[in-house]
Amino acid sequence: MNPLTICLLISALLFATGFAGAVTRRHAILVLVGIELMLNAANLNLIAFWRFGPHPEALTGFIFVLFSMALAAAEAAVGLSLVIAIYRHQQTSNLDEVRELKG
Amino acid sequence: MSTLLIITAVVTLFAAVAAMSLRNLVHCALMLAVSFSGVAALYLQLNAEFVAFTEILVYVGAVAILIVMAILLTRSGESPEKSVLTAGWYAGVAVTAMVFTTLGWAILSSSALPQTVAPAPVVSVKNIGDTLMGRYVLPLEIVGLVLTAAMIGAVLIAFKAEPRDKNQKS
Amino acid sequence: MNGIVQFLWLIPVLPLLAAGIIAVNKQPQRRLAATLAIGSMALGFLLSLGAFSATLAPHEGAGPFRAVDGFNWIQFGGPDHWLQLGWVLDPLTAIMLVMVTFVGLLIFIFSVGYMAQDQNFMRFFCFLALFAAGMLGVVIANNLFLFFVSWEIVGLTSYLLIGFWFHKPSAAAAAKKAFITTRIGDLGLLLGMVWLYAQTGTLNFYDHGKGCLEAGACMQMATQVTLGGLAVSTMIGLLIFLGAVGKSGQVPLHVWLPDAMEGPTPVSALIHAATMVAAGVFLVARVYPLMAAGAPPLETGVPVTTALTVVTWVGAITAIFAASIAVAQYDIKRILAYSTVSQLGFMMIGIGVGGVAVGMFHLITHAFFKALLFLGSGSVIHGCHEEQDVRKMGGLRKYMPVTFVVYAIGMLALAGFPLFFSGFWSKDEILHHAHNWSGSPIPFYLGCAAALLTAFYMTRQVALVFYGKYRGGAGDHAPAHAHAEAPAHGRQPSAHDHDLDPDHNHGHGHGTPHESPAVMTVPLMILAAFAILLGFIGTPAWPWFDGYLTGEAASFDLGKLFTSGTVFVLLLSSVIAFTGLTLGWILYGQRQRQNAGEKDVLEAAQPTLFKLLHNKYYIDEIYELTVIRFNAFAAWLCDFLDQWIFGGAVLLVSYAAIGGAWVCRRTDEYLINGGFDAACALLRELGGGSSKLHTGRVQTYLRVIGVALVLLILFLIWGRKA
Amino acid sequence: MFEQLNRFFAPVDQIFVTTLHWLVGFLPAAWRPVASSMLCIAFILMVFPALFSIVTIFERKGIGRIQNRYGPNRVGIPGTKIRLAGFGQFLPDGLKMLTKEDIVPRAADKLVHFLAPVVLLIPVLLTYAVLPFGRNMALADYDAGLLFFFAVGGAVEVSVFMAGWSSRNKYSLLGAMRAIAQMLSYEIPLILSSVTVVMIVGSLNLTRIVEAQAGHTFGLANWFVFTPWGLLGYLIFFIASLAESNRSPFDLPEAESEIIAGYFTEYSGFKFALFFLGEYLGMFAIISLGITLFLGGWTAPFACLDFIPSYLWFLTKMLGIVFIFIWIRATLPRLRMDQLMNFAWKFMLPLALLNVLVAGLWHYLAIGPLRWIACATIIIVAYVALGRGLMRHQKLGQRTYRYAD
Repeated sequence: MNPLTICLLISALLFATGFAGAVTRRHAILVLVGIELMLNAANLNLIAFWRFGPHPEALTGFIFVLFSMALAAAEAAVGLSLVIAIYRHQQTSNLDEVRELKG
Repeated sequence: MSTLLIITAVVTLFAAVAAMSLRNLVHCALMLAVSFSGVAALYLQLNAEFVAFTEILVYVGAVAILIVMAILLTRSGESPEKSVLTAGWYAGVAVTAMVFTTLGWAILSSSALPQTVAPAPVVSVKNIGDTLMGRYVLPLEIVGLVLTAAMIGAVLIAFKAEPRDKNQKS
Repeated sequence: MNGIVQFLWLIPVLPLLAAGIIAVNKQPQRRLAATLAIGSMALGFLLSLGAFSATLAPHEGAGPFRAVDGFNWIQFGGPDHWLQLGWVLDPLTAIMLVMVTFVGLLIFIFSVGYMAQDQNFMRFFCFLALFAAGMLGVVIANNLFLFFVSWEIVGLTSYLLIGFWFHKPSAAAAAKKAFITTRIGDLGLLLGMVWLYAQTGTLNFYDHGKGCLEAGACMQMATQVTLGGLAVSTMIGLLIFLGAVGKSGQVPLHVWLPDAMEGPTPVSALIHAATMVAAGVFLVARVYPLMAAGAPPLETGVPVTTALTVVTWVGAITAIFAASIAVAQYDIKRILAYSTVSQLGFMMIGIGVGGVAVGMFHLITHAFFKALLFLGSGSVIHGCHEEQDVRKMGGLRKYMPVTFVVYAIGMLALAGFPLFFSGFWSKDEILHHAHNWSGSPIPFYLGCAAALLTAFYMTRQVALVFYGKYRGGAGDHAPAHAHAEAPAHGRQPSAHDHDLDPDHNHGHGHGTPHESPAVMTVPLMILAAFAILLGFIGTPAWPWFDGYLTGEAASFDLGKLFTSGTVFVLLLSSVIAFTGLTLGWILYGQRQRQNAGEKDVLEAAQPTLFKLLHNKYYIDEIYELTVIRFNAFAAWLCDFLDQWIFGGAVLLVSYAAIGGAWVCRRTDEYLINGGFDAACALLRELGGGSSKLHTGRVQTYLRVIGVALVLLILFLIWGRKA
Repeated sequence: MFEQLNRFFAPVDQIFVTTLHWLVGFLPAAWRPVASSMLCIAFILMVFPALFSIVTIFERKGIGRIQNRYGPNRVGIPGTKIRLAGFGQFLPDGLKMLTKEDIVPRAADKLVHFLAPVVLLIPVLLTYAVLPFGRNMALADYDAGLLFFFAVGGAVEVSVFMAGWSSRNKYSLLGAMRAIAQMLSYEIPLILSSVTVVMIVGSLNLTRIVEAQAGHTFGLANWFVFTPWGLLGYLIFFIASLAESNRSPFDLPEAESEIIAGYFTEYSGFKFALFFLGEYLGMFAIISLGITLFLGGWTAPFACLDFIPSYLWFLTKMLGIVFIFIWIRATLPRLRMDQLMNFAWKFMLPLALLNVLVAGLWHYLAIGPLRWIACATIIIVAYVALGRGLMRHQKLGQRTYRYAD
């Protein structure tokens, strides 16, 4: 069990928890939290491969994680504002009720 | 090194599971912050120092606060509802199980993983700066653009709609 | 000198103008029409005399007097391509002008009396004037094109005049027959004209050296050899001769001339005796240089070419053929018609063997005495109340003494009574040249036989008509209105016979024949005088006529009469004449026929031969069987083809199109539309089904993504392994 | 003549470092790094709380003096009559804090309420790891030291929120929201102004930044503050740091007059003391960062004064700025929330961005008067224009009240 597989397993576990939360929790914000966790898992994976990969000096994984973090932040911002907008529109953020497809 | 790694991993995973399963949303958010710092710690152990600090700055500093703000704005902090899970959560769990088994199986069975443990790469901030500004200057600009757009978009979407005519009390 | 030539065109234009005015005129002013027609002919006659005197005057240059004038009419093709119309004045033209105008004038005067009772007096004179214009146009034409145009006008007017009493079916049929047969001949003339133009590039006869009849062009054409080894000039000459055959009624195309007697008698006289039929001979005379082109060196003074030999042979055959038929005819006008055909044959022989002068001399003399005979028969018919069958006449001497005398003179001239009558001299010339002809002696023998027969049937006719007792008015007056017109067809009197026909309303007047009025007898006397005097201008002793035409001076020398060649022929022809006359008198003069129904003498002797001759060798029936039948068959064939083959094909195509359209519609409607509808329905179903997938529950989407992720990973791993 | 002085005082300068090495020498090699960091941590934990206590008294006497009164002058050395002009006041204060009853509101979220002060102290103390107090006296000299400082500094807001929210008190929640809003909006100018320094130095490592400011021109140390963009940068940094540490004109969160004590109203006793300590340690950290970035860290202002030990310079500069903080707290009135926000977003942020531009320009222009003139004019023009922009809407119109519906 070299450290790389350990890290991969950890990120897989993290990804699984994030996915489980996103898929089962009723509340909209928790779905977003789940997504954030999944993103983190992915970043962790990247850094693991960067660290244990053949060419760490190329910094590709490293830079990739930086960009993904920036995008994750942007995504979180937009997602949460959407949730807020939905809440104001329908007075609930319970995903089971937010099913209206009409505009 | 692997024992410290495992400890932080356990802490992070525990925090993540807590974040997903707690009834009170604010607690979830806080546990999320904890899991983010756990991940940062993992990064430190993987010698990705800069990424760890960024992780703290971005996730713990900003995203956690953002989520907490969102929770407060949607007034869902106080009232824990009846059932935490959506209807048909069992399907979700099944899919998660499927996903996890596949991932696990993929990791364990894959032969392409590099077996040798490479020496810790020394990463200097100048080095990062050069690559960012050198090979990845275009993505950097684009990320800048995306962030601005996201900021403006978020504000617009979440903006409280102006009352149409002034005299109508909102 | 050529002053008169410039006004030569006036001669045909005057009658044309007269015809136009008469035609346009609405009210039937008979006096105006008559004066106009006769006036224009008189003026034409004076101008012709002027022209004649111009040709007589001494002129510079060798050869006969010739003056040409003309103008460019139509421009076609390039700038220098002009269709020129022009007229020429030379001895040939001058003679014909004088003859046509003089005879025409006399006949116009005669027909004023003859047609007095007719309702369509105006129309008759309009056609006559038009005919005169056409005939004069033919005579003066220096251009084959103008010649052809006038030639067609003449053909048209002959149709109109023959069918003048168009209410009579036989007249209409005869007119149509005449027109069609002459058209066949004209086809040859047209082809000849076109070919001539192609060869020489110009249709002018005489054009200061460039004309097609001038030496240069003729030699050029003579040298070129066409298919069958014949020279081009010969071929063109024969084609043009075909036109002449049609118009002058030579053997193959002569059938229309006897039937043309349906027209009023002056018409027959003018057109079918003197002028029109002569036009064919005039054409051959005019085109003589072309026909004679390429002849071997002249040792006998008369060129012998294939074209001229053909002309001679056709003439000879026609002469003997027509003469034999004339013997067995009963209708007075029909006998004269066949005699005209035979005499035209003689003219053709004349030109063929003796050149232009001989042929023309006989033409001129024949014009006078044949006109005389026709007008005489006209006054006889007029007198006998429109009776034309010689078997119902007889003994008219007593009733019409003037007509008898004049008719006798004409008969003697035609028969060729020696020394005094013109017929003798002109026929002698022809026989003399035929005798010396280097071609072959047969035409000479045929000529003699024809002359004998001519003399025989003329005496038969005179005997039957003027001697014995009057057989008309008693016998077969079967139906009240029966007017015995043209007994040959046994025509039933048509029920709607209205009284337009002058002969008819005269019939039931008074029974006995009577002498014609002065307006009819005076022209007869003038003609009789000329019938006698004209002969002397062409006698061998003083061949003025021949010299005039060829341009040399002619000296009076009785000695020439007695040279060996001429004396023999003179004696021979007078012997022939006498035998013909005596035979005729013996058979018909002494044993007078008692009544109309009696069998003819010859018929008694040779019934089959007589029947054959009487029925004109059944030529009409033969034509009926061959040409007409073939024509009918061709028409039927075309109709059949058109209706069944082409019609069928069109029908087939249309059915195919309709069928194709039907198939297209069916496929379009069921196959394509149906197919599309089914496809659309399927799509709609699919759409409906897939829309159910979108529940709007975000989590379901995430789950689907999860499953997709799993599948992707599995696919990647297994993909690599496989 | 100065070299001998320097050489004489050099050991004094490095006294702490040598003692550290001397102490660590006793331990086996494997343990050395851990031991040395442990020792440094212990040293920091001793020095700065002590400094905290002195500064509290210093502040109360300063404000008193400014408000024309004495300030605490009764308590000297306890148990004795010596008054020490009141500088012993921190002992009874501390004692009071510890012995006070620790009240926890019934509706409060017990765990979060308890954890709030702890979560506050952890990041603040972490920031001290990176600061260079003296020549090679920085605990953890990270390559991305500055980034570490800001990253950890950013985590403070979480604790503020925890405090505010967990006490289930409208005022505390309102105070927490205000504090977070203020800290967030002032964090951006703070970081942007420090970015200019990083741009010029080319490294995030704080010691390297201090070394970049070594050396003297015309006798004066070439600190960054003596350059046009440096001055503007430090001005922005100074104001932002005031706001970051919730002090003086920006102390809306615990504005006594409106929302009692802001997010730590429901705290009393030891937890309140911890909040108080946390706040002051935060202030010292942000001030020391300001010193390292703009005021040349532990370098001497004049060449001749080089011999004085580096940590002393660091200490004197820090005390000077703390005095200015106290001075501002005593004099400037408190800003309204919207004024505060306006000031941050419409004045500070544009200036900071412009400053980055000017620094860039400064970097590329050749050394000489032209560089000075160009940068100075740009900054002055921008300052005046933005100033005018801020004032344009301030029509001192009649005050209007909006009542909650």
